Amino acid sequence: MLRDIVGAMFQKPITEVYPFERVDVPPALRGKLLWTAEGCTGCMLCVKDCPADAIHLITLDKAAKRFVMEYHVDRCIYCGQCVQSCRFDCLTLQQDTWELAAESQSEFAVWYGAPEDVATVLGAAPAPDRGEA
Amino acid sequence: MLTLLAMLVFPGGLFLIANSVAYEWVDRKVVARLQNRIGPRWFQPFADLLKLLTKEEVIPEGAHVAVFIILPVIALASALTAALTLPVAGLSPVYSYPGDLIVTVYLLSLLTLCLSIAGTNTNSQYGVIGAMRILTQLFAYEAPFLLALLGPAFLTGSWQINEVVAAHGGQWLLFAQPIGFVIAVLSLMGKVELSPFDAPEAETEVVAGALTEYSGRGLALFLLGKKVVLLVGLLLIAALYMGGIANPLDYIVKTLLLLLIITVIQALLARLRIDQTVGVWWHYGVLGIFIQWLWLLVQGT
Amino acid sequence: MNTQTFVFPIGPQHPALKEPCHLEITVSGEIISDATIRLGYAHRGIEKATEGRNWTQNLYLLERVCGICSHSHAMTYALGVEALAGVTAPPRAQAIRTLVAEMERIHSHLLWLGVSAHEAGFDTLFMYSWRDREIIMHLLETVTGNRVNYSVNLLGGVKVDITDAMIRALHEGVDQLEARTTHYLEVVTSDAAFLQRTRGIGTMSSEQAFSLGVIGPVARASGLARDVRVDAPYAFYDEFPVQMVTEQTGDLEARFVVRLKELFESYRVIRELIDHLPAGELQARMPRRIKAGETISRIEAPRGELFYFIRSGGGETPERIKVRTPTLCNISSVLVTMMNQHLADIPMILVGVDPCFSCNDRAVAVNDGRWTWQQLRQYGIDYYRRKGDSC
Amino acid sequence: MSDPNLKTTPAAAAALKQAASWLAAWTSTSAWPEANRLDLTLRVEHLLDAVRTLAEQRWGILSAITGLDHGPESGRMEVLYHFCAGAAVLTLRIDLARETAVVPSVCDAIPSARLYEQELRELMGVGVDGLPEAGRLFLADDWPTDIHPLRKDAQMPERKTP
Repeated sequence: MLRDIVGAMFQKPITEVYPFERVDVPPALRGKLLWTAEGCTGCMLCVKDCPADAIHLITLDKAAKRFVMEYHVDRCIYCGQCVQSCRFDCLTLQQDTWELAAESQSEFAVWYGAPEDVATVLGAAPAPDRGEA
Repeated sequence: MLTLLAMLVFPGGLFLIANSVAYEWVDRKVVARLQNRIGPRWFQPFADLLKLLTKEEVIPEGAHVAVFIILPVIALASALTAALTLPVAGLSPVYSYPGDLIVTVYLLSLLTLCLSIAGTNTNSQYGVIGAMRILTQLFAYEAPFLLALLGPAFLTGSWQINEVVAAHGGQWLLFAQPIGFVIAVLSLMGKVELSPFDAPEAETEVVAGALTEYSGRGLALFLLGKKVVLLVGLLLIAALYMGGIANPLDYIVKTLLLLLIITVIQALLARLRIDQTVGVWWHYGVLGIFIQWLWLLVQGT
Repeated sequence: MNTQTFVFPIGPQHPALKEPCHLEITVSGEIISDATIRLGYAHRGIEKATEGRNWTQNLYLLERVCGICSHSHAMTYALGVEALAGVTAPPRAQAIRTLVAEMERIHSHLLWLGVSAHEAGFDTLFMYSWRDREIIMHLLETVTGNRVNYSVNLLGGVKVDITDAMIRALHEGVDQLEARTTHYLEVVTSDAAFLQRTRGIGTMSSEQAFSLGVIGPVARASGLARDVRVDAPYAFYDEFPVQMVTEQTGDLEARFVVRLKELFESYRVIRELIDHLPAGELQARMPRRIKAGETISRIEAPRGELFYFIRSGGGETPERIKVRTPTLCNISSVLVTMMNQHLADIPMILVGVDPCFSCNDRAVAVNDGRWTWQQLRQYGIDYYRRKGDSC
Repeated sequence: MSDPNLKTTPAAAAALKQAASWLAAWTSTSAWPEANRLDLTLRVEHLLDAVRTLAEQRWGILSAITGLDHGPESGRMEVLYHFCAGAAVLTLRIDLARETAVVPSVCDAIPSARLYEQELRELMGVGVDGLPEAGRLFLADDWPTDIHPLRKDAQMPERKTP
């Protein structure tokens, strides 16, 4: 152990001083989920397989492919199962968005979809925490 | 008036407290660096102390309230009093008298006694076991500690610290009496319960030992008392074994050097079990100090 | 030392325990004369919860039985479900599973080394071994995207692929780790102060180990040759066999030595795996409904044999999943080996079997209801008031 | 009697056949459900004899005890004793009536079974004859005594909110 101790005197401390200095995150990192409406058919496989009940897909008009996705950042466990389940590549876990702390629970509810559709859904359901889609 | 100021502010009292807290930072920082970590920033020990002082103090049921409150005060006060006879900051001692060496050593032990009483007073199993261990450890290192400190005094025929120091005239006794020096340093570590002699407060066994039930002000004072005892002990050993302390520079360099030695030992060793601690002291410590004294006696005659 | 006995509680919250359990230890002075244990503080109802989720969701639920051996749980489950469905994951997927399993073993053993050094009050070894554990954590993050709960597995395969850049990083990391492990093996077998706390402490003879039914590294440290990777090779272990590491003495030192020597095996297997990674698909098609049947899936988790019994009724959800974790086998041995040892050795002996209480306890939080801070506070006050009354 | 399609290793097959021959007198049915696995169905009164025989012969270790509830409609439940020896897994299946499910404790033969049996009793509600009542092991102290969460028809108690 003496060798380590003496060696350490001539070494830079190993501690990472995040957030003052940032280290690169690996390319495989799974961050915040992103849903793109394009290609989504509303098959609901992602919602069914989500182990954490973090995503809900609200169907406004199935024929016209108008969907809104309600995503709960705080419930998501970033396992990537929804990305695997989606056959149309609508979902990605973004590698660069991973600092997701927020000060209130309401900030964790994220709505994806065309702005007017989101407005419709939010207008129709003012309660922030809806049980199901 | 001036004496009062000297006792309460500088070089006694406040200065000692600030100094010992700063030394705690040095200790923590160096250990961290030895372990390849960054360690705390300079104000962390002060912040810890201030935080503890502002926290609520919870007095456990069944504890004797007055004793519970007064013990930390006695502990800190005795540690601070012990410093009066020493050349703090390289200045001459505030209050020096024949036989003050013995008084100082016993004032330092008062903290240990207060800790053990505090442990048994709190009615917690951890506290009781911690107190038992503190006393067991006290019996292990106390006699060698006293003998190690009396070694330098023995040759001069005086038991007054500054006379002893003056009589050696700046000679570094640690080369003449190496065993005594080593034992003095190790027993100081035992006294303030530093690893590897930290069985009394081994957190993975007895949580915080005698201090388990202490919180807020009481805990702050006890911890501060330990820091002051460490500083006073360093100073005492530096004065006796490292050629006295003549000026502030001497003071800083010599005590820091000692602190560094203690820190490295701390980082290097695993905790000893209490029976092993006692074994080590009675096998090697006592034997060592006897050899040292035998040598002194031969030299003296 | 006095001969008066009293009961010394350890836990549910105690600095020696990184997870909750409750031990009541009767000591005479510093010597232990009796001990009882209470588990269940991390009981989360996982076995019951699996019955209400579909096969895919359960993969992630079971991965969270334990934070350290998360991949082992997911892999055991995935292998079991694949066996039930009659699907075999492609070779490349099996190889990647095996690779991550070995990386997880390294992570777990280094973590354990640090924790047990800390229990012995040897914080410098603790800091250093955890510093070096960061290397493997980084590699795990590079390969899987996560430091813990890697979620590598899918039913029928794996999610992540190994790239050339990862292989280079793995080679580099494993070389570093191997050098460090050699050093630690030297430290734990030669540091005099540390040996005082490990040699001859908590000894379990091979006879005792057999009757107590211990498994994993604890059994191997007592000379019992039990390793599922060798006995019943799964995933890719029949292609890349591991050598079983056993020691005879059965004390804490032997447990250190076994775990550290196992690391060298892991390094060797990882190197061979990444050099001979089979090409091909990552996932085989899995049906959503698993045909009715029962299966037993066993793998060697870092702490010992992990046992899953899975029964399907033919639907989208399992009918019964039984999880038997290695800690449940090993924990009762602690109570026996503790007898007549010093109080100061309890943490070391307890940690010596590398207990994982969240593995152990698993299964009951059902109704979803959020508590506010005020409610929690009030609950605490009421609870202790009730408790105070009954005393 | 082994299914040729199953990839049972010769060593495991030999070990399992050996065990089956010891227990033949008490076995009512046997099956080879998977590679390296043999299931023997026993009547509950023969369980202790069978377990004792395996323990005396030092055949593997008792790896787990699984309680299996077949639901209130069937009125049946099973307790499975899994023994592992190397690659071989021998399962002793005990068929029980749901309402009066009691098995004898095997702790005398295999001391390490205590935790498994306690788990079986608490979570499955199978009585274990001869196992001392020693407080709760897994469930909370204030959990109702008549609710066994792993039974199919278990009604979870309402969470008490202050």
